[in-house]
Amino acid sequence: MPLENKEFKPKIVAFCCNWCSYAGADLAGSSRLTYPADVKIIRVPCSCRVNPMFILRAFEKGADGVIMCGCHPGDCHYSTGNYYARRRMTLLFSMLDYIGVENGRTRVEWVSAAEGVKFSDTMNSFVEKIYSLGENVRLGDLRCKQ
Amino acid sequence: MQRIGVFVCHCGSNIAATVDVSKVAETALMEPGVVHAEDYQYMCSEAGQAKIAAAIQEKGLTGIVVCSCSPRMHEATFRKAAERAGLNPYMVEIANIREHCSWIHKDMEEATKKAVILMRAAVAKVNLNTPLQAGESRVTKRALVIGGGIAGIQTALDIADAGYEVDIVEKTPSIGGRMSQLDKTFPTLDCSACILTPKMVEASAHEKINIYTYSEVEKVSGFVGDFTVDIRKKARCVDMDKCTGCGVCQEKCPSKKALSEFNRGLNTRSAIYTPFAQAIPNVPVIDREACIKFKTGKCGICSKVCQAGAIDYEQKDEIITEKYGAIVVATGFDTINLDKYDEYAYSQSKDVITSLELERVMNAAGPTHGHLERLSDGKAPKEIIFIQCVGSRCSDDRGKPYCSKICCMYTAKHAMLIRDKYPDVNVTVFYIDVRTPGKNFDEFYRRAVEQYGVNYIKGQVGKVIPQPDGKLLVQGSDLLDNRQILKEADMVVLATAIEPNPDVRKIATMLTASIDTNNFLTEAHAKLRPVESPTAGIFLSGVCQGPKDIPETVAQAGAAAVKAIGLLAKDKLLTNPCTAQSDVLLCNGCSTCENVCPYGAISYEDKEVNDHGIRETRRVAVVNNALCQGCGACTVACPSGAMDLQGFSNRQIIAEVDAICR
Amino acid sequence: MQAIINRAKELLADGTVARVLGWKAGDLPYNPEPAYFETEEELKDFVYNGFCGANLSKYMIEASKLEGKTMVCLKPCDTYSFNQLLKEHRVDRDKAYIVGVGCKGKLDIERIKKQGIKGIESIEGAEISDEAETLKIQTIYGEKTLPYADAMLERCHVCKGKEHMVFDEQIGESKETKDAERFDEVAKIEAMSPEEKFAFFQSELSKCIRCNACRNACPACSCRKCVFDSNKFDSSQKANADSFEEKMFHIIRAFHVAGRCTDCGECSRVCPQGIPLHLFNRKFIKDIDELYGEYQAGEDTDSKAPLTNYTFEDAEPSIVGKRG
Amino acid sequence: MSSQKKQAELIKEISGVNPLKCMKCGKCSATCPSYNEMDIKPHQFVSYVINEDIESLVNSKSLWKCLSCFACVERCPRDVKPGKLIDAARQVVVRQKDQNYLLADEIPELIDPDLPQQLLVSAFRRYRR
Amino acid sequence: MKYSYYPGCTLRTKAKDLDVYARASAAALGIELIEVEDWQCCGGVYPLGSDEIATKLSSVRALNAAKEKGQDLVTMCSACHHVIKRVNDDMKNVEDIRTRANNYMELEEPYAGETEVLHFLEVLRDRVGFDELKKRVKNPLKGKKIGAYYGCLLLRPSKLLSFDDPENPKIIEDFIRAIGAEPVIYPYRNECCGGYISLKEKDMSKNMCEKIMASAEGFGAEMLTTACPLCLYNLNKSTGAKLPVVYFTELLAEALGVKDEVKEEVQK
Repeated sequence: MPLENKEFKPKIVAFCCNWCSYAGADLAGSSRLTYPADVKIIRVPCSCRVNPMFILRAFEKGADGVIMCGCHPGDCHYSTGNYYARRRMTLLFSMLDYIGVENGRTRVEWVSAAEGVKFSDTMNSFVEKIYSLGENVRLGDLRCKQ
Repeated sequence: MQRIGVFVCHCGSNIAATVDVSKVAETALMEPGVVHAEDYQYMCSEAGQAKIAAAIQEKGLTGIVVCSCSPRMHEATFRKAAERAGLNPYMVEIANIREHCSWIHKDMEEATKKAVILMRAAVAKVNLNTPLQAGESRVTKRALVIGGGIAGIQTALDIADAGYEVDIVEKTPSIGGRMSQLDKTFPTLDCSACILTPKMVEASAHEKINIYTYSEVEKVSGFVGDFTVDIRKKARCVDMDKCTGCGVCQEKCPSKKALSEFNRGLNTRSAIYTPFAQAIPNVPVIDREACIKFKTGKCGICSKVCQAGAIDYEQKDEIITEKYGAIVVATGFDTINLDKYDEYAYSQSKDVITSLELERVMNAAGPTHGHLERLSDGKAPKEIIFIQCVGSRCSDDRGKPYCSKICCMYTAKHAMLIRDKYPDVNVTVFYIDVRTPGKNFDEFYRRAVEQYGVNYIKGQVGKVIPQPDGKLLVQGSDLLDNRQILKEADMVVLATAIEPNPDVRKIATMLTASIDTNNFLTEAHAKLRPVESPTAGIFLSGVCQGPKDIPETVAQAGAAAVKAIGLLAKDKLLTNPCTAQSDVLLCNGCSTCENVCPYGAISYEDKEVNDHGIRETRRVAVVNNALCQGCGACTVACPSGAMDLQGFSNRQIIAEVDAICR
Repeated sequence: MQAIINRAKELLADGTVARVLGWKAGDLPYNPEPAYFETEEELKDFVYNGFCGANLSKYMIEASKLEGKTMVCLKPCDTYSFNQLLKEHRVDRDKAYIVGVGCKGKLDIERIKKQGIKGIESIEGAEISDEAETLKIQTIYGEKTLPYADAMLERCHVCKGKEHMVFDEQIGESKETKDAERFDEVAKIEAMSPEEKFAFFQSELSKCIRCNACRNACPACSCRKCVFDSNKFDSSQKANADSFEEKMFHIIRAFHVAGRCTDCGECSRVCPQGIPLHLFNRKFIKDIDELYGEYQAGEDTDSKAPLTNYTFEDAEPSIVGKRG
Repeated sequence: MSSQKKQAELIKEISGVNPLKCMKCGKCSATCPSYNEMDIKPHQFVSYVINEDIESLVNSKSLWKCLSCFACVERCPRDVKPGKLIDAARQVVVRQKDQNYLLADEIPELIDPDLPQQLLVSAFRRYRR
Repeated sequence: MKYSYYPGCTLRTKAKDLDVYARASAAALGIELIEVEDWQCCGGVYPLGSDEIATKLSSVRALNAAKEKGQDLVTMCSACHHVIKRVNDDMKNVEDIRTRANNYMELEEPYAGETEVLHFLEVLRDRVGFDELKKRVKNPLKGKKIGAYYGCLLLRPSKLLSFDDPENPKIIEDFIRAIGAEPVIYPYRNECCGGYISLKEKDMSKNMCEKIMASAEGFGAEMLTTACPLCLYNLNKSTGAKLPVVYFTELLAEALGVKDEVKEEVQK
């Protein structure tokens, strides 16, 4: 089937820390705050568990956007995890931007367990952004010979 | 290869109404490793758990995936069920197809597709799970209560009565908290001090309770069952052991201009002071900012008059380090700052006061000795207007978006007390809604209207206009009569919104307890675990968790105590086996992981290794599993991938990623 | 060069060191290679000239496991790498006798060839003691000359300085050869449109043959076993041309050395395909400098590395989009 | 969409206000200096927009009594800003042809020697297209 | 200190005094007010409709002119200040308005709210400093009891104007203190004078101004001061208490001892 006939359904991976953001996502759920089904959440203990390799792997396997959510800075369950995560992700995103990957495809948001609304708002805006960017070809394509 | 069973829960119609559960189960059978799949009405029910157990035994399952609600709800349930059936509990994974799927999506096809993907990710993960054994850690049989108000006192008493040691840390010079500042309490109009003081005395006399007043928590480390806390005992400059509480020093102190915190700054106190007569301990402190001796070096009168020789100007802050098994936060509240609400003229007129200030005015030990009078000129007011919801229910950035919950009732109380004691004083209340859920609460409010003739006007006040003659012109709405009212008053009382004690942010950070956008501590579950923080071993008592009145606070304080007792009663705790592990053959010994570990759980040892025949001694990382809390910071810092996290291994997470992106 | 050899002989003779780590002449005038010398006799092959670009720090990981001390010749920029390895406990300071050797910029044979100089027979002026500003190159087509600076490695144009960060003794004078700004190339790419950036890196990375030369030469890539060779991330599916490592290798390699890379430039120097790999590392260095304060890996052995450190006020990742 | 509904949407769009945030506390009406001159009171204005009764609003005297003094906007605890709704309704009216509240002919008799230009230009902006 | 200066229409005619005294005082304080070339009337009221562009352009022109000179833009009249400050906020923060306004303007470099808009009172408070002003005063207006009349336009909406506390402002009181007089604080100083309503509903405005006057008088004010020509006009029409109303710049000029120098110019 030719590609252009297919409706674009993005694949979006969300890494959520167990203590804040995953709970925030649960709260969004129990408050019935909708966001698109394109988002699939992976539970990690802390945002500092998210290895850049996971994010690159997702892109390489066809993800169109990857978002990472953690506790607000200062509120990390493990005290400092999100501070490390913040630096790691800042540098990684900057590198992706540097090699020409649209920086809207990656995002970090701090969402607390009490912020169900923020969780769904974040996901809605992220998905909207990914729709506007369309399919991710660049990260899957970097090594292909021209 | 694993033998995996997949169990899809309908959760009644919660899941089944939007997700085609049987299709999820059918699709599961096509996944690698899956040898069994079924769906059922309520997997968490006894019958559901029995199905899981039966499948484990009959099909010889080595891992299971339950597609159901959030793992934060029932992961523990299913792990226990698996364990009972002989499966290692860590061979269980949950696909959250309720909170993350059926509840947020409307389209059945779409939701089913997503549920299938979530199931696949869980199956892919469980394929790589390995059985884990929880370790054990000891429980220090001592509790810390932060805050010595009614919530903290009640929690401490309940824990102590169960036979455990409790320390109370209170920031101010005395326990008692906000309740000690109140005059009367609703809905029975008991004198606040009369019911609180006995509790304070009981706490201070209890052999299991140790009270640190004028002290603050400075540092917290460790984890559930084994917290280590540094407490800063601020220098009182008065020897607690020598002081007899005679009060002569306070009488003779020449510096009497400091504003009384206890009386909300409405009058003054001496530089050496006990905040109020019934203070516990009845030992004064020296306010260094106000003390002439500290400011100029001259004076020393208190020391001269003290027969016990208790005054010690050289006293230094002291740090006490203590271990605790459980920590209860009971930090309470304060009223919000009214700087941004000057349409009510709070900063412009002394006769515009907050309700808490009115408590002090009405109290016999207060600045007016209990006489209702204007603070500007001491005259008896004839007309008092109460304004409700000052700063509460405000979604702009001036106030608080929540209802402070206690104001409707205490305003009715104030109105009633004033009308009772001063029948010639007219009382008007401007309200938006009168909220009186609670036993005997609405009856109480109606009594204020019907029996005491308090004039309730539905509508907010727009502006309080001080008049040249000292009166206050109140311009408000009467929404029922649809008119704008201009009414003169002698006093205006503002039902000021309450907010968590500002220190709570700092404390929450130390405890790694989560906090919401309004600085209230978050409970582990809004309905089912209302007195526990999501951080194990931390419990919540009183207003630090949300606005509440005294009966509710006391009830919650008891509940928090029970939870803490439940923890302290255990000799050992099972530890989380999802900890980091270092592969000696891959470890470079570079110390990068050690640098990011927040628990000091990683150390380095020279170890004899056999790397494919090469025997050598290498410097390698070793994780102390009792200290590791499983955050995973080290796993990402490690460039070689030697450090991995059990239960959330690199390969497991990558398998999930792959399954989702497939 | 002779001074180094003389000193090496002395140190071997008095037993201070058990071996010498330096360079020996290759089969061509421009390809000396790292070598150990254990006797006075062997030292006759020792060379040190403008083509001795190889950073010997990394060899000290293995040398640290050998009996006795090793005399190692380190150029100023190599000492940063040595310090970094020291900080990561990968080399043993007590096993190294560091001779800080002088440097006046190292030469890049590929650059010489690119300027149309073919059939090289010998090169004059690459000697370290030679003050000459030009290289005299004898080729089968006759003699050619080239200004020394035009033949230098990229890294020498952005030289970190002539100071050795760590040494036991110094032999020879060094010269600061910096005549360009370190981050100019990175800034140029940053200013491109996403399409141009992507096209640039796609065309560069398409050349990669995954020979691992960069990884082998890099002093920061010192893992006993690279993640790309272990099964820890399911990332080593060699046969699969479409596999993870093929696409992400260079990004991840750069990330793994971020905050540890001293910008020694070995990766680009050794790449047989001429991929400017240092542009990845230098991007991270630039970001780190801008976001978290200037940091030079290997300058010391006790500061906290940027990625194992934080401040409460660190920039949010969204700054990437905002910087434009 | 009925024309009333359309106009209600227009008013919400022009004002940027979500009237559903209103909790009916009446603080706007308690604040308004023109309250007694108004037939539809500020807090009622919000309900009228919610109920899409725009016809009553555009015929109301209140449109021309509001001073745009922003006191209600400043004090509204719910960020509803009734003053902005009133102004938007006024815009809806004056943008319709021949609906100017101030006619050029009436000006000469309204002015006096001290009257500042500012007053005229302000009134023109508020009352006319 | 050099500033771009936007006088506004009324300061050229009925409110010459506001302008002339301001310039004289500024000169005395070493502040250079450079009039924006070819400025156009701000329109008097901020166009609330979020879909209106044309009515905002005159403000944008003045703002851009200041930007091109690299100067802050100083206003004198409350209404101009209100309008220009709010339009500037739109240009900075409302993408739609910024894009459309720039499309109209066709500037070489689009304008995006770069200019800082300062009311002259803010210049006195934040740049000169009231303590410094106090030192420069030659004729302290000792014994004068002056009520500040703020009105609406300088204060509200406070989030955008961030001029002072909207319910209990003190900038003019501090100013009054700095020039040696005694401020009289009265609760109606931030209530509306009726504004443009006075064109068609003279009685409404009169009522409001009477309340203001009565309140000020009740608290002991002998005169009122304001920064707005329309407020001054309305207050002067009040039929109740009749306190004199003067522009704050006149008081300033007097205190700085430059009033007499320019008196004639005012009367021209």
